[in-house]
Amino acid sequence: MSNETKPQQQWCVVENCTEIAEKIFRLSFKFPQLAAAVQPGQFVNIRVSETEEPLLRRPFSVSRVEGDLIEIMLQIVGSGTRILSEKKSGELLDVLGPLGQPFHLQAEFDTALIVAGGLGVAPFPLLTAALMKIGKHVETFAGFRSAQQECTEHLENIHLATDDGSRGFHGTVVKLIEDYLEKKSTAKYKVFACGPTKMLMALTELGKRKSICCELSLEGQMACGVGICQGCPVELIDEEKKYALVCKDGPTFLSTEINLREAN
Amino acid sequence: MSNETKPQQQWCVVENCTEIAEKIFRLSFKFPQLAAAVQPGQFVNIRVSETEEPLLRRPFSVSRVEGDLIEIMLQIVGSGTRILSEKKSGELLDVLGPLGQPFHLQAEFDTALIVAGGLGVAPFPLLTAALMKIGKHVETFAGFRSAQQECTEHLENIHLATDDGSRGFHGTVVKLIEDYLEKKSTAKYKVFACGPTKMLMALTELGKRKSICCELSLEGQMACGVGICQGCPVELIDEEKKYALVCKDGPTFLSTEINLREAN
Amino acid sequence: MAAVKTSFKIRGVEFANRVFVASGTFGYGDEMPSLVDVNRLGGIMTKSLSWKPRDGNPPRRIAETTSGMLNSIGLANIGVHAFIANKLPALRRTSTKIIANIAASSIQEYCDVLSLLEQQEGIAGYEINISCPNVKEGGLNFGTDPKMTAAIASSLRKLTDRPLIIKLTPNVTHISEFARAVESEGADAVSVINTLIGMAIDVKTRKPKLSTVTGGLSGPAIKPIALAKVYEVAKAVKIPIFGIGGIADVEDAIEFLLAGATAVQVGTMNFVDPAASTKIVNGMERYAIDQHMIDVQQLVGALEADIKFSVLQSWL
Amino acid sequence: MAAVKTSFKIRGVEFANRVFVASGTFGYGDEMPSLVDVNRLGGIMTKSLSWKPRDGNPPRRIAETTSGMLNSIGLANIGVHAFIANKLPALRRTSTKIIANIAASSIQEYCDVLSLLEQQEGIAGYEINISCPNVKEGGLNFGTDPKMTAAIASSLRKLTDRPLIIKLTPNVTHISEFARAVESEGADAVSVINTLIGMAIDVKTRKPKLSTVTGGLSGPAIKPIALAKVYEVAKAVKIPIFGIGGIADVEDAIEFLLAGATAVQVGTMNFVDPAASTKIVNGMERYAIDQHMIDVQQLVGALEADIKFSVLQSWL
Ligand SMILES: Cc1cc2nc3c(=O)[nH]c(=O)nc-3n(C[C@H](O)[C@H](O)[C@H](O)COP(=O)(O)OP(=O)(O)OC[C@H]3O[C@@H](n4cnc5c(N)ncnc54)[C@H](O)[C@@H]3O)c2cc1C
Ligand SMILES: Cc1cc2nc3c(=O)[nH]c(=O)nc-3n(C[C@H](O)[C@H](O)[C@H](O)COP(=O)(O)OP(=O)(O)OC[C@H]3O[C@@H](n4cnc5c(N)ncnc54)[C@H](O)[C@@H]3O)c2cc1C
Ligand SMILES: Cc1cc2nc3c(=O)[nH]c(=O)nc-3n(C[C@H](O)[C@H](O)[C@H](O)COP(=O)(O)O)c2cc1C
Ligand SMILES: Cc1cc2nc3c(=O)[nH]c(=O)nc-3n(C[C@H](O)[C@H](O)[C@H](O)COP(=O)(O)O)c2cc1C
Ligand code: FES
Ligand code: FES
Repeated sequence: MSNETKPQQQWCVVENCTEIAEKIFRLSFKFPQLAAAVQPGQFVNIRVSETEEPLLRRPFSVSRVEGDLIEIMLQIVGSGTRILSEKKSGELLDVLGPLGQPFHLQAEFDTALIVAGGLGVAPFPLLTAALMKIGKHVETFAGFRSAQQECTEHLENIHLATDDGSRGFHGTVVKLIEDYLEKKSTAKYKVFACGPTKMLMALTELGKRKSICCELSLEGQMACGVGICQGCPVELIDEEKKYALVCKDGPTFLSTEINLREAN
Repeated sequence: MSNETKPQQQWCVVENCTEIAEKIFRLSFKFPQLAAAVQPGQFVNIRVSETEEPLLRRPFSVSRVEGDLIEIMLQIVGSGTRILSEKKSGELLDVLGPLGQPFHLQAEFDTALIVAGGLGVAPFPLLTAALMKIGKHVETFAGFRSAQQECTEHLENIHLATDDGSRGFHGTVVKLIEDYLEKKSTAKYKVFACGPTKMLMALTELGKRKSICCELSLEGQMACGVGICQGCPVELIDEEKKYALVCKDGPTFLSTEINLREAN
Repeated sequence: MAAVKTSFKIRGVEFANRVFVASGTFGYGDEMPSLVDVNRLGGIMTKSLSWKPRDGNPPRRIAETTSGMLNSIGLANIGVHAFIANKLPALRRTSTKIIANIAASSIQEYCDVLSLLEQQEGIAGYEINISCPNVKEGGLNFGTDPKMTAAIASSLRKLTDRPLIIKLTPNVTHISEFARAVESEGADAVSVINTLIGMAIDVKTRKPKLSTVTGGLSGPAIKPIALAKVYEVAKAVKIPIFGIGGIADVEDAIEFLLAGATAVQVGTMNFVDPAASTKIVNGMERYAIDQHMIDVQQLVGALEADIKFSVLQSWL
Repeated sequence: MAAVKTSFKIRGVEFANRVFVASGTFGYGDEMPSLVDVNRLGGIMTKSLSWKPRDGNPPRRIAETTSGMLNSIGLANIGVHAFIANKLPALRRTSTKIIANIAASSIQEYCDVLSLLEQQEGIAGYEINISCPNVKEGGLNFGTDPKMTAAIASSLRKLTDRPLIIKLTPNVTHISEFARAVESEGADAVSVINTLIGMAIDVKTRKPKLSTVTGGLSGPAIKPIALAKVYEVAKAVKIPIFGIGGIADVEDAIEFLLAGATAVQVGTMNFVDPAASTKIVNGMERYAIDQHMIDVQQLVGALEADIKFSVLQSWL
């Protein structure tokens, strides 16, 4: 858990903001220092409004890097994401990053199983690129409510699931990967997952049952995003220290380190 | 003081928003019922943001009517006017109007002396058109801080003053009209004025001295804009009732009715 | 829509639904008809009525603050006599229940205003604004003194059999103490909350923005505080609570019901969106139907909280 | 810039300027260096320190509200021993003054923590967080009881000659009563205000957003309330006041000075804009120069109000 690059606050020029699926947008902006330093799994904290409502910054995973450009994916769920989705090319954005601990790529595995629930796909284009670079095999399991929300660009070997069966497997992405693991068994796996807490809890169970290392990226209410406010605890299994901070010690955690609860 | 048309709340499509002078914008939107009913001196109350900051609606004089379109002029002075100035063609605007009592055009005068301080010009294009229609002569005295703020389209017989002398008369608009009144004297005048409270106080003095009827349009903090909250008092000279409400009994008042104070 | 019960009763008086408009934010109920269908409301709290008309405070009376506003209207009102003569006749013709809100500067004045209204038809009940200076006690606020608060409730209780609602001020350490005091004096309900004391300064002129220096803060900014006060009161008394403070939409209104309010009042947001209250009426019915309820009452106090109230004021 | 005096003293200790960062919003002063030039600040109030480390409350600890936020961190902190061992050495190397903020659940614990810090170099003074449950009194909040508040001030005064600042809670009827109590026990200053009790509910789950049901409200939403509290305290005591509550920019800070604060603390806005506090440092100097001042002190209490304080709580 060490993150060498100190976060910076910067006004960034919006390059582009496009709707890529229902209420899902790809937003890119220029932030060279971040583009040079960011690692897969890290996030940025963005101020969405110059007024004081909404007040707090909004955290988003860095989804891709293209030259000097940082790309995030965002889904409209409330007023902050709505305002962000309306940003136009050329507008300025107050961005803080890179934040948090990246995924750990150096562990002993040959095949990465990426599991994404909904906009949980966001960090995985960047992770996929990094994994491929170090020669890992990648299989991606992506679940969406329905085909309208599908956004799986820049991912590898995609297995799709939808809640309503409108595309791919009809059911949860956890069931999908469970079925996958039934069939094959020679590879050495590591799971990288991001999505709703319930999905992460189910994967934790699965990882335990199958003895597969799972690294989870958590979401949860934040205020500062930099480890100052103590606002984003996740319970540790370790007896010594009761809580870790999602923003500073995470958002990536091994499923075996933490006691996920619905309140996370 | 009677206003026959009941105010309506309507979502209006923005037609256009253009900067016409330094930090001064002309914003037009479609509101057919208002276009048909509004009288010179009346105003609209606009919600600038879908979030709750800024919270209150912002009042603006109706500046012109073009078919179904309502035109307002606005100057950026704070966050509300800044947000409004960024509206783009096609966006929706929550507008309430028509509000307030119009200027009284039927009084005994042949020459209207319009006096505007800064964005106090806003209501006068509409008033000028109405005055011309009923055959009145119009002379317009418009004062600005400097030439950069000049915005005098759709006005008649303009006498310009600037505080810094960058265009027209170097000094206040009150001095300008005072000089004008020195010269001529056969016409039967009525003054229509809108601008900073200090200017209106000076005109009140002038009107008293010269026995010219002055009708003033006041500005001042409002909450509801419809006479409900009692938030916008102006002191009456009349002994019986201490205060009138700027939003409902005004914004137009005869200078002889009211006791203007700097707090207005 | 499917049938869901939206009505409720206080002291035998039935209100069509749980969405009211707050005193001072809707005039006397007759000014907004072109903008709001008042017949859709659960009820209207009138502007506070005093015995004599009141001019109110000098300008400025209003200042906008972040997501809120300050007011020091000074209870400008036409007085109870003019209300009866000029406003009540028209109000009787609406189907909405009218609650007369009363303000006064002595217990006697409270009693006089209420007694006069007692003789009138068309008034469904009373809401008593106790955030008023007691002239006998050098202007000390009635509402911050539990004894005076109880005395007002008990004096008025003797004079009426109509619903008596006491509107509490949030500017006290333990609002539940005040709620308990009026409950035991026979009040039928409490309104929670009136405005919070606040202030704003114009840094250019160095003067307070309001002529009275401080004023009452309202609007969305205060909603979390109001909600905590309603929750505190709900734990302390059995009588119904009108939840008030920053309510802007149906979610806000439901938060208040869950925290223990029987009904809500929409205040400042009437200025921002005249349709706010009727939208909430519709939204509340829709929410209840979506949640398969048969009576909106099922929401009242239905908060699922798993910890004890005692940690409330601790270790913030 | 022309020379304008920005510094001021409390009990002989000189602070470079009047802009501080509030306890709990800046960690222990060592976490933000890449984002904020801490040496530009008047001082840093540390996270509240207790005798033993505290884990804090279970999630969720934070909820966003309109222009504000609720927190129920539960005073998670590393404890005074770890602070001394791991944080203080680095802090001593900054030129900014460090004020140790202390929280406790008994008077004895307050005394123990302060006594331990007394033996350390590099601490400019103490700020005492009294918004804490008194375990001896069943968890009743120290800060809402004037006697307990006075007792804390008097006990600590005996133990230190460093500046002693008592941080008052706004959740009381008359905050000035508490300010007077600590002034007469020898406190050197008061901090006004800590957070207001507030609450938010998730209408989908029907659960409180915070694990502790209620929490402390902070941010721009509370600024008008904080300003009124500072004004009330300034009328009541002569000791300096640290004005706190929703300060976002230099205008806000100046409002607090005009209302009577000697200095200000920036809290929640540090999360929103890490540069907020240093921008205010620069802006305050600029404002003083523009107003042809020689000392920022000229702003303190310089409100031009023409009416008497006595109408403060009246006729909202
Ligand atoms: C480390 C991290 C990475 C994230 N990456 C992405 C991403 O790449 N793409 C994406 O679309 N979303 C991402 N999220 C979630 C995203 O931050 C929220 O959807 C967003 O903050 C919602 O803001 P809102 O104003 O639209 O919603 P509202 O519900 O109105 O927000 C209210 C408050 O709750 C907080 N909040 C609501 N939902 C979440 C959530 N799921 N996680 C954290 N805070 C929340 C908001 O920040 C805000 O403070 C991420 C969250 C975290 C913590
Ligand atoms: C009847 C009437 C007609 C007006 N017509 C025009 C017009 O045609 N063009 C134009 O540019 N301006 C007009 N104004 C002034 C305009 O309403 C304000 O400039 C605007 O409200 C400022 O909002 P803000 O958020 O940008 O400024 P801020 O200073 O941030 O506003 C803070 C608060 O003060 C209020 N406020 C600030 N200045 C004024 C003011 N001068 N009058 C009333 N309230 C104010 C705002 O409404 C808001 O509630 C009119 C005002 C009134 C009362
Ligand atoms: C302009 C204004 C005038 C008010 N006048 C009264 C009043 O006369 N009597 C009263 O009991 N409350 C009065 N109130 C308080 C409101 O009824 C309500 O309790 C308070 O504003 C909080 O609700 P809100 O946040 O929804 O506005 C007034 C509030 C405002 C904003
Ligand atoms: C997340 C958070 C943690 C806080 N922790 C403490 C604390 O440990 N001790 C304390 O005295 N005040 C604490 N406070 C209160 C602040 O110091 C400050 O008094 C309050 O937030 C109001 O100021 P603001 O509106 O600028 O945030 C905390 C506030 C927040 C938001
Ligand atoms: S969000 Fe502040 S510590 Fe994590
Ligand atoms: S603004 Fe409400 S009465 Fe005039």
